[in-house]
Amino acid sequence: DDKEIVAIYKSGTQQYFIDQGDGFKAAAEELGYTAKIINVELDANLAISAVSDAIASGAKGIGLTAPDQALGPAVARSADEAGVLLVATDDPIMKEDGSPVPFVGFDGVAMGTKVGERAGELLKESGWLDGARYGVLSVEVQTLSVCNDRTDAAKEQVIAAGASADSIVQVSYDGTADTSLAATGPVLTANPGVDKWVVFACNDEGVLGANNALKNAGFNPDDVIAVGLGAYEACRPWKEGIPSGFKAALYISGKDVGDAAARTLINSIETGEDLPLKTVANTTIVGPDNYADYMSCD
Amino acid sequence: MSSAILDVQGVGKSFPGVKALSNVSMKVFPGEVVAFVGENGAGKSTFLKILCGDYTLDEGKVALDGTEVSHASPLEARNAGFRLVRQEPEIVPHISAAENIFIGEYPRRASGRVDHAKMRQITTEMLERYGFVGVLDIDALGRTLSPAQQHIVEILRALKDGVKVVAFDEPTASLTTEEADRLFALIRQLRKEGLGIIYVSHRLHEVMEISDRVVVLKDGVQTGDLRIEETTEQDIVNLMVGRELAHGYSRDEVSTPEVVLEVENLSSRWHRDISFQIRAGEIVGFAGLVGAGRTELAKVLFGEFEKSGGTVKICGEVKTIRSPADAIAANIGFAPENRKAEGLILVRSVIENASMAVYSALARMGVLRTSAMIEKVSPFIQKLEIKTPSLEQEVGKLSGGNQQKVVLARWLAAAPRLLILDEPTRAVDVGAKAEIYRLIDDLSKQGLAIMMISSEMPELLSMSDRIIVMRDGQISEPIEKQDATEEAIVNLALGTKAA
Amino acid sequence: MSITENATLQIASPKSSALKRFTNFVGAENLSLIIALIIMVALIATQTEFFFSARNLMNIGQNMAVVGLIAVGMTLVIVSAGLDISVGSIAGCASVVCALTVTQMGTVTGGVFAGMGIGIILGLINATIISILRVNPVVATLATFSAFRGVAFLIAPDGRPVGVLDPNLAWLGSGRLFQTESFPGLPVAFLLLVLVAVVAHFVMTSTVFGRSIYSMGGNPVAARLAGINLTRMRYAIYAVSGALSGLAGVLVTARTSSGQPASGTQGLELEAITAVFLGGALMAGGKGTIVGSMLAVLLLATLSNGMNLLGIPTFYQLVAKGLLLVLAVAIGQWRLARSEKQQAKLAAAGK
Amino acid sequence: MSITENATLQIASPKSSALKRFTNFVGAENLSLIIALIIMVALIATQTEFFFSARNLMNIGQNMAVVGLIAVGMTLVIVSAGLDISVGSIAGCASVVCALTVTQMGTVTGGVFAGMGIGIILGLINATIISILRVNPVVATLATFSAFRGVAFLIAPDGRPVGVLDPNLAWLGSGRLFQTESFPGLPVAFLLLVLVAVVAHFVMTSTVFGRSIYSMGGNPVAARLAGINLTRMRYAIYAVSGALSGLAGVLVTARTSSGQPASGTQGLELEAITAVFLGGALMAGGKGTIVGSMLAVLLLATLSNGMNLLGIPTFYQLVAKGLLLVLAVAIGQWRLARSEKQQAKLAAAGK
Ligand SMILES: Nc1ncnc2c1ncn2[C@@H]1O[C@H](COP(=O)(O)OP(=O)(O)OP(=O)(O)O)[C@@H](O)[C@H]1O
Ligand SMILES: Nc1ncnc2c1ncn2[C@@H]1O[C@H](COP(=O)(O)OP(=O)(O)OP(=O)(O)O)[C@@H](O)[C@H]1O
Ligand SMILES: O[C@@H]1[C@@H](O)[C@@H](O)CO[C@H]1O
Ligand SMILES: [Mg+2]
Ligand SMILES: [Mg+2]
Repeated sequence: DDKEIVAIYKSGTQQYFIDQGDGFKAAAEELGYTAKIINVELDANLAISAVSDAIASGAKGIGLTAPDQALGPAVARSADEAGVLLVATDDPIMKEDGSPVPFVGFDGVAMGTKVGERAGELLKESGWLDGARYGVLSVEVQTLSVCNDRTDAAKEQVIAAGASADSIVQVSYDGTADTSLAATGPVLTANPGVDKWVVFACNDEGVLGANNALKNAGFNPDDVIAVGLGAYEACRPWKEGIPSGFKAALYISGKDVGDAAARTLINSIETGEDLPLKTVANTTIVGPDNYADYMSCD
Repeated sequence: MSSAILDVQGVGKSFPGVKALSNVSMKVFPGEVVAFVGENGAGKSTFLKILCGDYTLDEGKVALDGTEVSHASPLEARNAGFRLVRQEPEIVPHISAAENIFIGEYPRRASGRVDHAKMRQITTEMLERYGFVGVLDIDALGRTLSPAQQHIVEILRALKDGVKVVAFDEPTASLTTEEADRLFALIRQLRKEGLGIIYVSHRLHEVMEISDRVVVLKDGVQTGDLRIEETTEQDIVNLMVGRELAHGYSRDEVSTPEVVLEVENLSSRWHRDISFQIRAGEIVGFAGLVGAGRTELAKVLFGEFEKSGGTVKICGEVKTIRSPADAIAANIGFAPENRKAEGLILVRSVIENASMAVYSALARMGVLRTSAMIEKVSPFIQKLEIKTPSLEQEVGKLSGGNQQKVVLARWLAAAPRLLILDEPTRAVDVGAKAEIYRLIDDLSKQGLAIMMISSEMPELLSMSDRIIVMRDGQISEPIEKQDATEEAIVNLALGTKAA
Repeated sequence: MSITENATLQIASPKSSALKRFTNFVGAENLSLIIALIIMVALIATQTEFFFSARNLMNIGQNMAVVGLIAVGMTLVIVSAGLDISVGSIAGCASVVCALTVTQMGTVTGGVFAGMGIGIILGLINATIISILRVNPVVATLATFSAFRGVAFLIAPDGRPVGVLDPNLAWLGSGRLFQTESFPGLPVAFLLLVLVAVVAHFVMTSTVFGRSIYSMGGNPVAARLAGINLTRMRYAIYAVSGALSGLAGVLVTARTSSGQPASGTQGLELEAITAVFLGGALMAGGKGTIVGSMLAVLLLATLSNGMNLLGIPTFYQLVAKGLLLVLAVAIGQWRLARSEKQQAKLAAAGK
Repeated sequence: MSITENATLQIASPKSSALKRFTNFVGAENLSLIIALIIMVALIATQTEFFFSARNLMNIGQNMAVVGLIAVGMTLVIVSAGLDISVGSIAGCASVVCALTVTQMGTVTGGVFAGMGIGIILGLINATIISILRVNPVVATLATFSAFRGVAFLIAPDGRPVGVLDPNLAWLGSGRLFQTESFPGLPVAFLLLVLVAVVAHFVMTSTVFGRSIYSMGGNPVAARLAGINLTRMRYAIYAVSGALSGLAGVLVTARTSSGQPASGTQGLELEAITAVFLGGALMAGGKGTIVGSMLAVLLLATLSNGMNLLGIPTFYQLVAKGLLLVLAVAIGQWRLARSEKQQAKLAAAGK
């Protein structure tokens, strides 16, 4: 049938993208369209295949979170050639000529900036800046450019808030909680002088792993300022009322991003209007007190 | 006389824990067959492997046709004209027999393509020339070849162009008498063509029959180099073993009325309507030509192959045997003929290989102590004089004959009610053979029923209480010991009328 | 089944019917892959009219090129009783090197050769570790799987993907040949794969090098004693695998218009290994065909395309892929068992 | 002279030195792993004083538990000449099942057993595919690698990680035993691994089951003809591998306080396979030891810990890991060649 749109996600087995897919589908169905979701598991080559499969299946519009922003020109070209509408979700991409592909969501630099700002504020409030022996754990997926964008921006903000550049320690993991936990342990050991830590990462999993490592090393939750990215792991101890390192998290509503992406696409398909260049979805910093206003936690 | 085609001077070789060869020298002249004999583990195969570039020598030198060869690689040895027909044929499983013969040296077309047609043509010609017509399907895959067919492939591989000296390492071990005769004709033909031939065998009558000269090895040291006319089998044995051996073996009949194995109307993919009995204490010999179906019969009885009809009773009880495990549970043991493929775990130790079949019997609640394993099998290892630097040695590193003895040790130790032995003394030296006969005899005295498949006529005649001859999947009436003659057996095997 | 048999069969009976010749070419064992493919295509096509569109078929062809190239090289490696787990990492290095060459020197041909060149070098490193340091192929290429991936990131400035916008390079990844009004054309990447596969099929069936791979894989001792230089063979085989992984990396660059150190070349090893074994190769070596491997690549590519067309959710896709793999091999085993039983019956009926 | 007497002599002499007994236990082949470990530890320890801190050592122990458990099972599988690529996916299923059991039924013991139980069931499925459908182990477990991962997501409500904040479960993942003022205690997860490894070592060396694994791996035909039921063995072996992968999945849940369908259990197969081969197993089967595999796991865990301590960036970590793998095996090969040469020289000299 003619009324079909497709969403392609770089990491479709992650909770965040499952949410996004749900939002995308629900909005499409509401507007009388069918929607398909394709997961490419962080594989740029598969992403190209997925785009061409989507086009071949008769899709009129595609939403794409690319595993890699360098894919922009290749993807934009195929979509243009086939006359299919394309929006980038989460991670912005560019066309060959350098112009942006219409974007829905909240980009990585902005996410990192918000996380870093909040971490900076909490750091200032904590009073650690006045002579406490604190450190900053930046938990990074160094092999993923979209992740480096986030942690780089966060580091910048924390420094802007007054943290010394020396206090920042980089920890590398692969995006999962388990490797973050394993990698953070030795870093804590290597910094025995530090008794208070600020933590951020590329995603909530990274922060969760670091928190567990801190707990294992005997750190009190009070000595940890961890700011999550995603909030889906951060909200769990909040919901249970258990003290944890998580003091705040950037909540990005995957559902909202998916919903907005579908609506934007369908609107342009129906009206023939150009896609809006930028549709910013609902994102906000949440904490133990207010998370429930924005999200359910399960 | 012309000069030596092969001249070996002072060759030595050691392995961890074993000095396999020291200071061995020998010459082979064109048109001469030199036999190379010695006990299991004496160093015969090692010597040949050095000549063919498989092992490097520690000391000494080798000259072929007057030029010294460094034997740095198999390719060099091949090109120099030395060829080995190995004791264990090395076959590539998933390519055709013809291609197996040509690996490494394919005929090519002008375009560089492998010329499959020419390969088949040359193979067919060679089969004709060397008298193997109809014995080998040149298109059959390597893995489907019988031991005898594998040997033919090895032989043809060796005889391809440029051969000057060819060595046969126990070539008759997997052949029946008929096949062996064909091989002798071949060797005589090669001798006429002026090749130098080295012949390794434990069958001394063959040595006497085919060779011009005999070189004897004992524990890696050369103990004799004699013209065949000037020696006797007994002399050779003396040089090999260092003591006198009784000639042949005779045993007293010990069979009792108790029937251990009763086969009734058994049929299978290979067999039709086979019925026979073996009583406790009885040794029943099975004779036949290659392809007669003896090995298959053993495997059907042992549950490795399916039977399509008939019953098998053990000690009067009908047994359903669907797998070797069932067979062992029914108190049957089976020492297969093909030790490398079916008998041994080459990468495991002597002690493990010898005790495998008695694991459950030795274990208490599944727990197995090494000491119990040693206690159980080391008597057999000692009686069979298995030459190994330690019980922990990988079986694959033993000499061929010693490997065979390990398989036997396993089943002698298991002492089941019915023991099936398929070519039990294949590749075993004369001294050890006598010892094996004595052990088999002992077992029969303890009341075991023994089914002994053998292609060695003297062995069948001296060991069996009765002999059954197989032909084309069917069996003859048993021949009682007193009526058994070589001629009678051959006639039944070939299907020719007895005189 | 080994191609020798096919070859000899062909020689033996030249007047075999077209069907028989097809069966011979494909190999009896691979028929099960074709059966599985037919079943699958039938299932997909009843669900969506788009499957048989020319565009979609071209699509499948294009999407299978990267894995296909690697699977060709992997077939040589596995038949020789080796394994190459580093292929994806080699592709990553090649992808980056190609992108850098094209952006910095402006030459697409140079980029292609640089990619294949680095592939060959890395392949030779694998062979050296296996032959000279005597490390077994699994450990050796697990080691370089990690090391080469690291190298790919180190070559890429800041470890980031290197964008390349050269249209000629892009043509390699997504261009079409023989395009007309009514015909969408044949994907260049697919034609490249077909070319490589045909050459490789010829090499494996009809050259001394290819036949020697079967020998060394089937029985290294026999091969060595017949004078085949196993070390030299290994160098050649891993160099070919490296070169084709390199070419696959070049295609990744061409398709994604960026040099991808890892994303885009990840998981290729498992995909290629899956295809080669599904295509009938043996873990022990000595067996396997290019035709089989390519059929398997086609089967996997069709499955993934079909599931994307039908919008099957990831979780079910994973399960379906598993089922297909088991099914395809099980059909083959079942056919084999049946034919063996029949032969046995024939033999029993009257020799 | 029969050399057998030496053998009996050797085994009879009980007064071997402590060093010799250690070498015997570790196995001559594995000494190279210990050498590599010592070199590496020396290198790390000169760069950071923290390496030898009790806390850091405990950390290494804790981090190796997940891979270690899987490597124990994988050792059995590989020695039997099989392969199990599905272990990570099994762990994923078990992680989710454990988390669901704990959250919904409130029983941690139940969760542990449920995790291991699902592991056993999935292991039995692997064995069935291999034995009954006669699919080779690589393809079979590549298939279930995919299928079980799908199942893990399907079990998890909406495919999401299942949070569990039960402190008893957490204790399993990060708790300590024998903790005192001055001693940071021994990690529970590490003790669990040690316990499992010791039992497995005993099973492999001293039980009929273990010995039969070596036999069937070395030559399945000979093993069958010696009365070993290969099918039953395979069921048992894959069930053990499944159970231990399940237990590893339980640990993942305990460590991350959530049931992880994929994250945290991905890539475990390659890691475990690496360890087992590094520990001296043969691709062809019949060889390999628990001690070797555990040393290899320790080596890999120490490397990764050391590099994190030193703050080495990912890209260099990847390269270093590759180099370590090659080095460790190459040392072993070099020692083997040297000792064989020496022993041969001794023999030549007349011992
Ligand atoms: N690769 C090897 N590694 C270690 N020892 C070996 C190796 N090959 C042979 N040996 C040892 O060298 C000695 C000579 O063995 P060889 O195979 O030459 O004996 P043989 O005379 O051919 O005996 P058989 O009649 O049993 O075949 C034996 O003790 C054997 O165990
Ligand atoms: N005409 C034949 N020529 C050569 N080999 C054959 C022939 N027929 C069958 N074979 C194969 O030879 C092998 C040996 O045959 P089989 O085991 O039946 O004979 P056998 O009586 O046990 O003889 P032996 O064990 O002494 O070789 C079998 O694997 C069989 O497939
Ligand atoms: O991958 C991340 C995910 O982990 C979440 O943090 C939101 O943004 C996505 O891009
Ligand atoms: Mg020998
Ligand atoms: Mg036989």
